[in-house]
Amino acid sequence: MSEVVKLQLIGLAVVGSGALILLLVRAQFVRVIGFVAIVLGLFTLTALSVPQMASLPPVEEKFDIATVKTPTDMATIGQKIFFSKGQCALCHTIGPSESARCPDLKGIGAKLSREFLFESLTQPQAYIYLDYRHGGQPKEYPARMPYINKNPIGLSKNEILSVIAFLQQMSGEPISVSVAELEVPGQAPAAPVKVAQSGPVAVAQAH
Amino acid sequence: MGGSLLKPVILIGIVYAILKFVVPNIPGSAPLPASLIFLYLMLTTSGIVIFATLSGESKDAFWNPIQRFMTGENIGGLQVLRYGVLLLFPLMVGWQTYSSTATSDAPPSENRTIHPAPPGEYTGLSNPVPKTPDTIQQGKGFYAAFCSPCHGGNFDGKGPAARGFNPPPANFSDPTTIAMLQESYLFWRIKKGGVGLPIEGMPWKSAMPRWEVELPDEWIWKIIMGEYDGAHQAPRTWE
Amino acid sequence: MQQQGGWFQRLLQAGRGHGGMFSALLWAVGLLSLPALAFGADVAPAAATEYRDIPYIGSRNLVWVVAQLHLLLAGFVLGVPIFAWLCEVVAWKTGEKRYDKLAKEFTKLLTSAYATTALFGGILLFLLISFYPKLMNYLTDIFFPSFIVYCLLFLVETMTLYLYWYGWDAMQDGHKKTFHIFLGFMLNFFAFFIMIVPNSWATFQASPVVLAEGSDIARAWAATWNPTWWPVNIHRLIANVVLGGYICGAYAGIRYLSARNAEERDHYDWMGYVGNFIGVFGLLPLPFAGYWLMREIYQYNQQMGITLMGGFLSWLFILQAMLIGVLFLGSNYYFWLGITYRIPGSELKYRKSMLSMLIILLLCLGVWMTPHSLVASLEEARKMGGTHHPLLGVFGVMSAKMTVSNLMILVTFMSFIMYWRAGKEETAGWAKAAKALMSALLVLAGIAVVVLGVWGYFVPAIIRINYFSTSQVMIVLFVMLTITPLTALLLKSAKTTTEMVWGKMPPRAGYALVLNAIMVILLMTLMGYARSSSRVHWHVYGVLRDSSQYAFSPALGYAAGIMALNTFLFCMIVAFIFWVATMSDKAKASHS
Amino acid sequence: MTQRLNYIVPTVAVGAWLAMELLAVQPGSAEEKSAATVQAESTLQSVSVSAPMVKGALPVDDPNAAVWSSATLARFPMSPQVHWPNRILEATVRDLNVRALHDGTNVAILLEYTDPTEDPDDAAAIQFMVGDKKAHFAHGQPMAQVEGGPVNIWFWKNKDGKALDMNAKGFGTLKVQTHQDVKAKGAYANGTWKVVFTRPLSTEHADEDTQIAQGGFVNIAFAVWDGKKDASGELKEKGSQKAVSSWWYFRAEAPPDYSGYYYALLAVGLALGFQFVLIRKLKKGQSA
Repeated sequence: MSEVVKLQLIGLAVVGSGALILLLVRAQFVRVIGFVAIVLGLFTLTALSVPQMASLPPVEEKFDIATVKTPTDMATIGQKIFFSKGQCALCHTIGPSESARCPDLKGIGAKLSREFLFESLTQPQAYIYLDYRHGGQPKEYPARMPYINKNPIGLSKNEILSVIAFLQQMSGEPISVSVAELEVPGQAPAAPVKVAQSGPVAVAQAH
Repeated sequence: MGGSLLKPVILIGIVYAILKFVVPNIPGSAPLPASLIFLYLMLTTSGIVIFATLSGESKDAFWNPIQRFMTGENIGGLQVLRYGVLLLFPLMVGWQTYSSTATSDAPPSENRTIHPAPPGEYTGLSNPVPKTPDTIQQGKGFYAAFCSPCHGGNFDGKGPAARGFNPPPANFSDPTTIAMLQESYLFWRIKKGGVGLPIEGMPWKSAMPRWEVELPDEWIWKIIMGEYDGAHQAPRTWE
Repeated sequence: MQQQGGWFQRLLQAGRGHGGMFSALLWAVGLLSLPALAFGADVAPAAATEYRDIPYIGSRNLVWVVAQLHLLLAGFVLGVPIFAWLCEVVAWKTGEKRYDKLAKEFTKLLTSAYATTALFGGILLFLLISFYPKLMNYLTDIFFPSFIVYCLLFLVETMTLYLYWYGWDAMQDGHKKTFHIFLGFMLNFFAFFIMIVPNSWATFQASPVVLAEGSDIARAWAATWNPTWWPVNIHRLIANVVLGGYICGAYAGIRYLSARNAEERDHYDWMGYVGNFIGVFGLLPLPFAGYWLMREIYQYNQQMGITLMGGFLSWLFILQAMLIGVLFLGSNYYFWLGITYRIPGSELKYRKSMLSMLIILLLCLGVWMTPHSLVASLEEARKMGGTHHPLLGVFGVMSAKMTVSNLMILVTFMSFIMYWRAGKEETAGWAKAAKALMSALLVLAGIAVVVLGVWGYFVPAIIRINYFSTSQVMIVLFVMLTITPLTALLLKSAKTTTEMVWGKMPPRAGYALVLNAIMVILLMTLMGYARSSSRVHWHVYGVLRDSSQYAFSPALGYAAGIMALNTFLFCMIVAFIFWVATMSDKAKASHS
Repeated sequence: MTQRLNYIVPTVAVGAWLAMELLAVQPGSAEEKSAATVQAESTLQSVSVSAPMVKGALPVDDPNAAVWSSATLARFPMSPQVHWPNRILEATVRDLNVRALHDGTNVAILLEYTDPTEDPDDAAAIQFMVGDKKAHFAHGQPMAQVEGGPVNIWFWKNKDGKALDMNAKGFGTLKVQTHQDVKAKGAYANGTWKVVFTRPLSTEHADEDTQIAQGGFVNIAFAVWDGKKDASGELKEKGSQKAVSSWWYFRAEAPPDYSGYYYALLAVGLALGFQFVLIRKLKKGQSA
């Protein structure tokens, strides 16, 4: 007997007992309970007669360096991170949108160098931003952007590089991040990435 | 007596006849599934009951004949009919029970969600390819090469290769398909294909290829533009 | 409707009547989270327990039931003061003592209702800490400051309640009464904040925002001000009024059914009338608030929007349509019964208009309940060329649903006005012109709504959503906002031709009231499931993943079973509260 | 008396609702079945294959046996395989007629289709899902969000003259089983192939072979290759280039089951009791 049939039987039993109460009992309060039982039973039976679908959680994806062969693979991972763990999409959109709370990132990979992107993610206060929320005169404002490499988001360097790869791909740019830059876990990190220390001097490249 | 009872019965009969025989014969229509007919009949019945019980008099006019009929008092020649009904009701309940416990002849019904929710990483994308007559034309070319065998040269889902597939290929000229979706949704569906659907989309039945193994993203974006243009639809936008 | 959204929102609705216990729990949560803070600073927590479970029932089912009961009770204790205060104001303004008596009768329930809500809040808190430590740590880390605010609010609210209830008889005259009314207002004012603070925890789970660096307060504030917070606040506020009104109606219905003498029959008949009136009053704008919430969800994250409306939850909205449909039918039915039974000789006069309203309601309901993807056997689906019907499929999309729900609201509003005016005759000289204007407005509004709805099929979705749907809502709101004061003005000078007769309603009216209350409660449990499942496998959408064995969302039939169970348990608890609160009255009555 | 009614109206409403609810839970199927069988054969489009139980031997080796006509004809449209590269856009076979029989231990399935030429490379196959997991109809391709299972393929080729029992879980993973349970026999006449596949209803390898329980529906799909060679000597259809069908249903009809009658009897009893009490109440109400 499937679960649905079991639940249907329970529903029918509830409705039946409600009907019995209405037929046989005269105490008003009990009759109301019988009436309620019928209504609830019918509701359950109706819900059981529509398509039954449970929503299963998708398989949890892990960043596994061994499976990354090409920059496109990185971009695919970066896409997932952008929209989930990285929380980028909580504010940013790709393409114009009413609900955007932060700058639109469409074409960002073409406008900005990868070094600048990396710096924006890891040192958001390093370069003074314009508060895009205000109309009229641009106003200098501390960045609302959180540190992506620190808690609570805390992306690893590999993950940040993948996100950059994704942003470049989404802008129709060739991906300039290479698979070789990824750190293999367990090994000591390679020489610190130059860009991460290059200080707040990166400038947007106009395209 | 029958007057006030006869009317509701006739009304339900008329509604049923319209749903069963008239609506399917309107041009462009099709027979209604049993579930829908049942729903409309339920609504009609509850309407009748509500209206009949609005006041004391109308309720009595509605109910008294039923009660008289059921108790069999002073109904004269209808006594036979009464026994018939009293016999028929348990038999019908029995028949229903039998047919619901017996193994069904009909295969399990299908309730595929046609447009399930896309994975989060696709909802925020926008088309990176500029929309020019040139790119649209390219998109139409790709469409003709890769998509039209199933979705049809007229974007109506009636391509030569479509006939064996269930669910049938989407009809893009239908305003309830791509016109209700964003470009990013199509990008997901084309890129990941039928096997990329979540469980409510029944991925095991879809013949849609996973185009990411054959086409670059840029082509897919162009196909999307060509598809909307060719089907005379516009993507859903939010700004 | 109210939703059982995140676990957390109910967390600190705990101890509503017991500030002490509550703050102790709060500190316990705070302390529990400290180690997490320390760990969180540099490394991931070392294999801390993320979930616990209990055998047989399952942790999720238990939390589900307790949380839903707590939320329903919370809705009840927030709805009743609004209801009571409204009645008190009516009594104060019109001088009708029976409204004051009604208000007091319901305020009496509050103390025991608060205690019960607190009890369930406490149980829920313990369950959550035990079953979901990971999630609790995460949320405590973010919302720590708002816990304190909640605490303080709680103390103020409790004090106000005591003053309001115990000062009722002492503050009956003159300025004292004014002050009492003010107290009632403050009671609801604080209650509103008590509702919206936990709402922020729940809405954050559904629509989190990025938390940048900053002080604890800044972070908590940023998380509080999330995109769906205000839509949910407004939606719940209105829904609480509806719940309060319909529960009052159901209580009156049951007492009416078991009334032993004419006096009781009169009183409870009238009480049912007031309850239904206030319930419908709240019900009319509720769909608009729901629409706003849905829109914000779509804007926040389309994926969530599609999951709800077109994805695996789409069938839920057919059930919702059914419940709302029954609620609308039930409310109108009660109005119509009221007209024919309470106003002698009015039956024939209104029978025709009732019939036409009923037909419109049923047609609308038919459209609303027609799904886009139908339940069909393979054979039927093949005949239709897919799971949507080529002709009736057009009823399945948003444009049609918006149109019919607006029409249903208009029709119900008409019933409302009709009932209001029944048995009275306008004497003002401009009455005729005003009546003509009102009917013209109603008809024009109806036509405009239908035209916009049909036109909506031929324009891009964004224009439909941004302009057509909003216009429909505006039209209906405009009609309600013009006709209501106009009618009030008309009736001020009207003379009553037929006195209302109380206590003559047939018992089926009592059952209709009970049915309506059940529908409202079921709707709240249903939408609670919707909100919870729209987050699919996330505790905090897109941020904190649910990795427990209960990360899946159960199918509708199973969920409906639990919803029905919750509804039943809630009804029993409320019945118990009423029984306890009225025990002393009965004792008094039997002594005298 | 009017007060009586308040007891009774809800009761009757409930009775009616209950009956309708039963209807809704299980829509009557008899009507659909008869409608399907009266359709002309050329336009017939089926959704399932039903194998009636026969007494006596199954016509395992004889595609032309008279007993086949006792099985209902099912007809399925075919499409060229487009799902995976090396697709073709046109296939020779456009429709497939299917009949099936079983005798309680073995099942026999007859495929029948028009093919203008008889070639050594003509081939046909039947595909099933294995176990509870859903499998994609194209060789059990892996699915992104659903954990799929393997498919079980029964394959027959003209020149081999026998069947192969195989498994696959995605293109390129086809594997011949170590235990072969399927037999097949083809016969060509008048431009029509008739191929009979036979296998025991259940086998000992539930993780590789589909298990056919009597009375239950299993998913079934078909594939046909036209082994004709074109001008350059290349096979017209081979490998993934073939005519395919979607998933449909297959059922081996169960022997008559009488438990339904007992339930029905019980229900009739309950309904009679309900009626009795109701009418008694009504009568009492009237006299009171």
